Amino acid sequence: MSWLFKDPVLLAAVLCTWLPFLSMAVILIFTRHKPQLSSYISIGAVSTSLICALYLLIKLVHVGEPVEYRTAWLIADDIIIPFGYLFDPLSLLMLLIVAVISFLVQVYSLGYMAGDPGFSRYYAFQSLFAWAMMDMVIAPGMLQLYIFWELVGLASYLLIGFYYEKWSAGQAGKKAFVMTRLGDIGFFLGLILLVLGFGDLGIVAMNEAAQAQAIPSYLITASALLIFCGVIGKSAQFPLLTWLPDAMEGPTPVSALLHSATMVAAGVYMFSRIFPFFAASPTAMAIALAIGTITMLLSSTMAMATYDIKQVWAYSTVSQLGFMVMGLAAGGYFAGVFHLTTHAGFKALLFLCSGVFIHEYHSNDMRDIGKGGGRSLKIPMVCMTVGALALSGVFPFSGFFSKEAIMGVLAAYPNKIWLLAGLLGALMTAYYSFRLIFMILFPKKVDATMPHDAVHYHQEKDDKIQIDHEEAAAGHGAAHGHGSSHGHEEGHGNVFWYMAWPLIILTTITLVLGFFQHSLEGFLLGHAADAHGGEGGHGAGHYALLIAAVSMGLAGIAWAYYEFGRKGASQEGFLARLPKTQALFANRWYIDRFLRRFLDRAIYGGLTNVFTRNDRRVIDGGIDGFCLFTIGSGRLFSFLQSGMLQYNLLVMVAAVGLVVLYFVV
Amino acid sequence: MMKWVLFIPELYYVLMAVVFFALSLQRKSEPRRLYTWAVILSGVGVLVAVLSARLEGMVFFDAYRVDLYSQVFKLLLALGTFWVVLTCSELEGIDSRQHAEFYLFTFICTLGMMMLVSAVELLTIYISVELSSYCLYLLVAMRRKTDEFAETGIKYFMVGSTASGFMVFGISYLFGMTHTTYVAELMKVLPGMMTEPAAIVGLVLALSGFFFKQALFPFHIWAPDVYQGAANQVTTYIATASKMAAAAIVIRFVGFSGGESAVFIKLLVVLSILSMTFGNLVAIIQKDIKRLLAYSSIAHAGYMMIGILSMTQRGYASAIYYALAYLIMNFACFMVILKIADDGHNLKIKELAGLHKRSPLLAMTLMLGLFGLAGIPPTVGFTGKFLVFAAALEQGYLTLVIIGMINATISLYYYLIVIKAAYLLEPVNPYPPVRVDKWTKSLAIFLVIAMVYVGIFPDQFVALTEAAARSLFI
Amino acid sequence: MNFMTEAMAQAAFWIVVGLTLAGAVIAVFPRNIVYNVLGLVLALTGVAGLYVFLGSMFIGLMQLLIYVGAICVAIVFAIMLSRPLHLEVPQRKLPKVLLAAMASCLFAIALIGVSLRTAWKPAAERGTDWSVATIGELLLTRYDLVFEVISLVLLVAILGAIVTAGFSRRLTS
Amino acid sequence: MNTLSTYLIIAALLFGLGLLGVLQRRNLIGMLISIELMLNGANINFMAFNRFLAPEPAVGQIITLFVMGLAAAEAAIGLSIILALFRKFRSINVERAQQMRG
Repeated sequence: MSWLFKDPVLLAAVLCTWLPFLSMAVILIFTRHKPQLSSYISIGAVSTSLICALYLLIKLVHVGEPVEYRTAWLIADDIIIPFGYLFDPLSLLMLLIVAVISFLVQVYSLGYMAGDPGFSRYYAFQSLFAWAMMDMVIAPGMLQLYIFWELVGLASYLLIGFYYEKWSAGQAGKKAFVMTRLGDIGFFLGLILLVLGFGDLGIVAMNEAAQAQAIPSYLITASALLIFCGVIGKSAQFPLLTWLPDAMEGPTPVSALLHSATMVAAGVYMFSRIFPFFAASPTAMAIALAIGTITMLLSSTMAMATYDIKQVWAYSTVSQLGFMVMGLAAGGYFAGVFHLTTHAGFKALLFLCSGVFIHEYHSNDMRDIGKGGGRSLKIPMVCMTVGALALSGVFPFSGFFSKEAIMGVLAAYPNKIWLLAGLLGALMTAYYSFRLIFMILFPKKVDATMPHDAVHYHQEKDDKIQIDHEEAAAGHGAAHGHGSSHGHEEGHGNVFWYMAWPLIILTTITLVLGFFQHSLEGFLLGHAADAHGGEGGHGAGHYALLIAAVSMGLAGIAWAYYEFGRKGASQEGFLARLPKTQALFANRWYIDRFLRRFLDRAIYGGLTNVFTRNDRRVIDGGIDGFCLFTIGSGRLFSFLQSGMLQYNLLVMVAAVGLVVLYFVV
Repeated sequence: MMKWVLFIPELYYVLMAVVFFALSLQRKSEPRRLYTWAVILSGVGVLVAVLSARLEGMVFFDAYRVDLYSQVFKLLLALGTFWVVLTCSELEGIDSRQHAEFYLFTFICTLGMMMLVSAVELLTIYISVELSSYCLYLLVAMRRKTDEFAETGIKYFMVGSTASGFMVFGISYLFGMTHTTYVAELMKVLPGMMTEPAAIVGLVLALSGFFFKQALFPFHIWAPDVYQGAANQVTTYIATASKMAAAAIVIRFVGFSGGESAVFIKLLVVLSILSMTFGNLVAIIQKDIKRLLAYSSIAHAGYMMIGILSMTQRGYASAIYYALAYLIMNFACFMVILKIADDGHNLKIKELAGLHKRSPLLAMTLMLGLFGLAGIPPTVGFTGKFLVFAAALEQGYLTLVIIGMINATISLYYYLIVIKAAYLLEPVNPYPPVRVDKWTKSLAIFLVIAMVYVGIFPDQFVALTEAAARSLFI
Repeated sequence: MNFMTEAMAQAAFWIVVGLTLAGAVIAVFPRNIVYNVLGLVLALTGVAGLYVFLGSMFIGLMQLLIYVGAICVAIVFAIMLSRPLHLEVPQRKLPKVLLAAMASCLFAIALIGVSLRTAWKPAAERGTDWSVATIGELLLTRYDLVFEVISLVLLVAILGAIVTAGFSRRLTS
Repeated sequence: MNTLSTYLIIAALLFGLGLLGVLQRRNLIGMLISIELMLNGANINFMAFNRFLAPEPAVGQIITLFVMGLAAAEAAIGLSIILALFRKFRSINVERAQQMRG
């Protein structure tokens, strides 16, 4: 083991990626019955990971070349499949994002999941996720990436299905798993194609070879498209986008962690990971651009029609992922990654805020939350507004900068239709996010008698002290905390603040991250700038574009205000007047129904039925017949008289006979 | 002149059979003592197989070849037998008065299969197949309280006999075409004759006998019934050890064609696709977990066939690796079933509810085993599928591989049903806790480690299987 | 004279063939199991005759000994032991019989097609040693393993029959 | 005529008849009888190839011999399973069997 301690970077990397695994094992094996201890172990592991990730970032921030620790996994002499660690700006950044959000979400879960019977299990799965995600992020080879990619999917299945008592949760978990696996078929095939055609699954090698045109272009296009199928599945792109809203059946922190900030971004991450490889195939890029655009527009429309608070953010996640794919596919490496970063922050924020509302009001419906007095929960309300502003791309929140970056890339694209789509998307995004905000903020009628926990909380005495304490600790606390009167029950004093703290931290991140655009750009592109030829021009020179984008966002907000916010607004929205369109949007453009019908009819209903019927008659029939015999038919060997075995044999003989006949003729 | 050393593993199993024959003559049957003896003897059997793994040579006037290929499979067989015997501590499915015969037939069956993988002469192959089949017919028919499943034995017997009739008929055509019964000569002559109908029909008919053992569509018809109707231990044995022998002999026989006949390959492709699709689709609706695994085994025969029909060395190696993987994964699943249903009844999926509380270790073993079967990394099943698909893609069977992948996804659905039952469901009525003795515990831990280790570090195993595949055609 | 013997041989051959096929038909079609066994005996005897025509008296005798002498007797015993079996003569189901007939016809036609369409080539050097001594020698040399294994097979069969049919000493059913 | 193809055709016919029996007989012993017919078909093949094609006349005969031996073992096992089944039925269902007679 001494080799491990000789190199602090490697030590940090190993600690960073394997501690969560250790914690999962410890929780599952030893501390299943001690929920508090389990959560502390898990949080301890992930916070160590966070520290290690920070250390790695600081240590390696100025290293020019990517740092790689790897051992090759040889299947045959001519095939290299590396495993180990790869640190370059992209993976370091993503590692940090994962560590930060995992940490915050786990802390938040202390409050949100408090008292849940499966508390230990929940933290074990969280650790499993953290481990898988981090190992995926630092993978130096595509196969390692794929393996952990699947493990991430497994963790997601387990976490979505966490509320197993709910039938729909189990279904959603399965749907998510199977649907993403559907995309992974393509991914896996792409990898096999690459192994056979190129022989090296190292990411660095792949990227370099693709740029040096050492791989034939048809191979790049084919494998890039296949690999992109994986992105479609994981990042919920069209047509596999419907699993993500359903995945919201899981606990809200899970949605925040997996289904907005990290796991679903894995697809986009993978895209940017082998960006030069993709970039070597214009066809693949064009298709990715189209799919990203379709996804973004479709899911934005879906978000306009739902009243479920988590669903809105889920659709929004899908649309923002589509937006990232657009940015990347249009050639904006930095723009895509930057939006990924900022989005991770503000979308996690949005989800966690929604989680507080859901926790307090036991409802996912934003009308209920509004009526119940959601506006009185000041911290989450303000934080959520900040998040929504960021999402809408309003200055000076982080979303503004990253959206501008992508818009800039799109504007540089010769065909302006993508830019128009982007602007339309921005308008819709602002509209649906503020539709939600205004519905909670300005409910038509506050139902004060509605029984909910929050009422009790408000009457607690000691909240002021808590808040003061918090104000003293958090520099910007004054902006959010003043006069608010939320609280918590006696004895659960920490519960609310476990949930509030991560919100405040994420809000801060959302507020300041945008100003680090240039240092991030330098960091990300510094070493690869010559490779990508830079992405100069975006943001800076396009004042017209800037104004257009911001005004789109503001217009969306204003529109939402007109329909939902102003006094005496109908709160119905224009969609209510277009019932057909609303039905279309609310039913997810019937994608789900189409897929299900396709699956049900074609596969389950058709083939399985045929086989089942055959099977019943043929195989079960024997037993049925036999049971009949024992009951009353009284015929010896009646199971044979019904001819089941022989019907079976008949099929076999006929099949072989036909084959023989075929060879004769 | 005779190098008896080469024959030692088989001789050892003959010895074991003799021991149990003697024990079966005792007036009183003592299950515990028989179990101890069986465990010790079969454990030594594994050791013997390991020690003789590097032997090479020909015995019995070139009718019997000992090489890496055969020894690898012998090791797998010995291992499978040992594992199955190890789980026989509660042999409730078999009348306690017949335990000695149970072990006797099991060991003779293993012996037959060991000879099957080494035999390089058609008559020897035929006799070995029949020897093992007869033992299996008897083992299946042995189940106690068979009122519900009385016809299982006869179904197995009838289908098996018909298939073996096909096989003999096919072998007769092969004999007529090539005038020899020696595999080595057959492999020289036969590829040049693949245009003759009799040669290819003979091969297909002969293969159908082995497809029967492998439960490949359309020779699968016995599998669900037998899996469901046989005693749990016997099902385990059929699902693990006997599948190894079937894979070995199918690889050998498919190799006869030398890849000369495109039609033949097409036939195998079709069989493989049908097998996968049929197995996976029907498995979805199963309630009895053994029946579910039967359909899954049909599907897996299809996956294995993908590697075999590539007809390259890498393809055969991948199929061998897949067989190894299948042995471990499938046994892991069955071991859990055996331990939960320790009174020998047939387990329904819903009876797994809350398993993760009753026995976390078994639940984990089951989960890993099922994930392996579904081909999820980083388990050994993933590596197996990867190798098999890679071998097929190398030969350009893209459609086949895509269908295989889609099937793997479908299969995930029903594996998840089982995993969900084990991990996420709560039992309606509390089931009694599962008794897990220390042998089972250590075996479970070993299996878990093996499934992950062989999956993550397959290089040595791949090298081994490739060497074995090479020795197939020397 | 020569012509006569040849014609006689011809006639005898076809008679044997006819016996075989007729026996086979009787073994398959009648619903009474006793007729089936008699048909089987007939067919097997016919096959033994064919073996004689194929130049091997030894195998023909073995056929009579093993099949007719052992297997058929065993079957008769089984019929006796399971007495009600022959009493059952349920009606046949026409669709099943038709399907079975079609499938087996298909199979037989395919096989006949195979045997007719294949260019069977005799070996370059044909041995002429038909003696039983050679068979015995080969059994002890080249087919040594098989010879030994079949004893194991028979052992399994005997043991299995005892255990399964429930005549074991330990089983007092 | 006494040629190879005559024998092969007879063998195929026997095999086909055997198959027919296996597929349509309801009596288990009848099925077993049919399986014996199939094996005999294969045996005729071996003997015919042995007579007309093979280099060594002994090989085909030996194979035939062994197939016979195996057929005997198979019949023994099959009959014992059938008998076991029968005993089971009788022990469960004597009453019914008698009722049916009446």
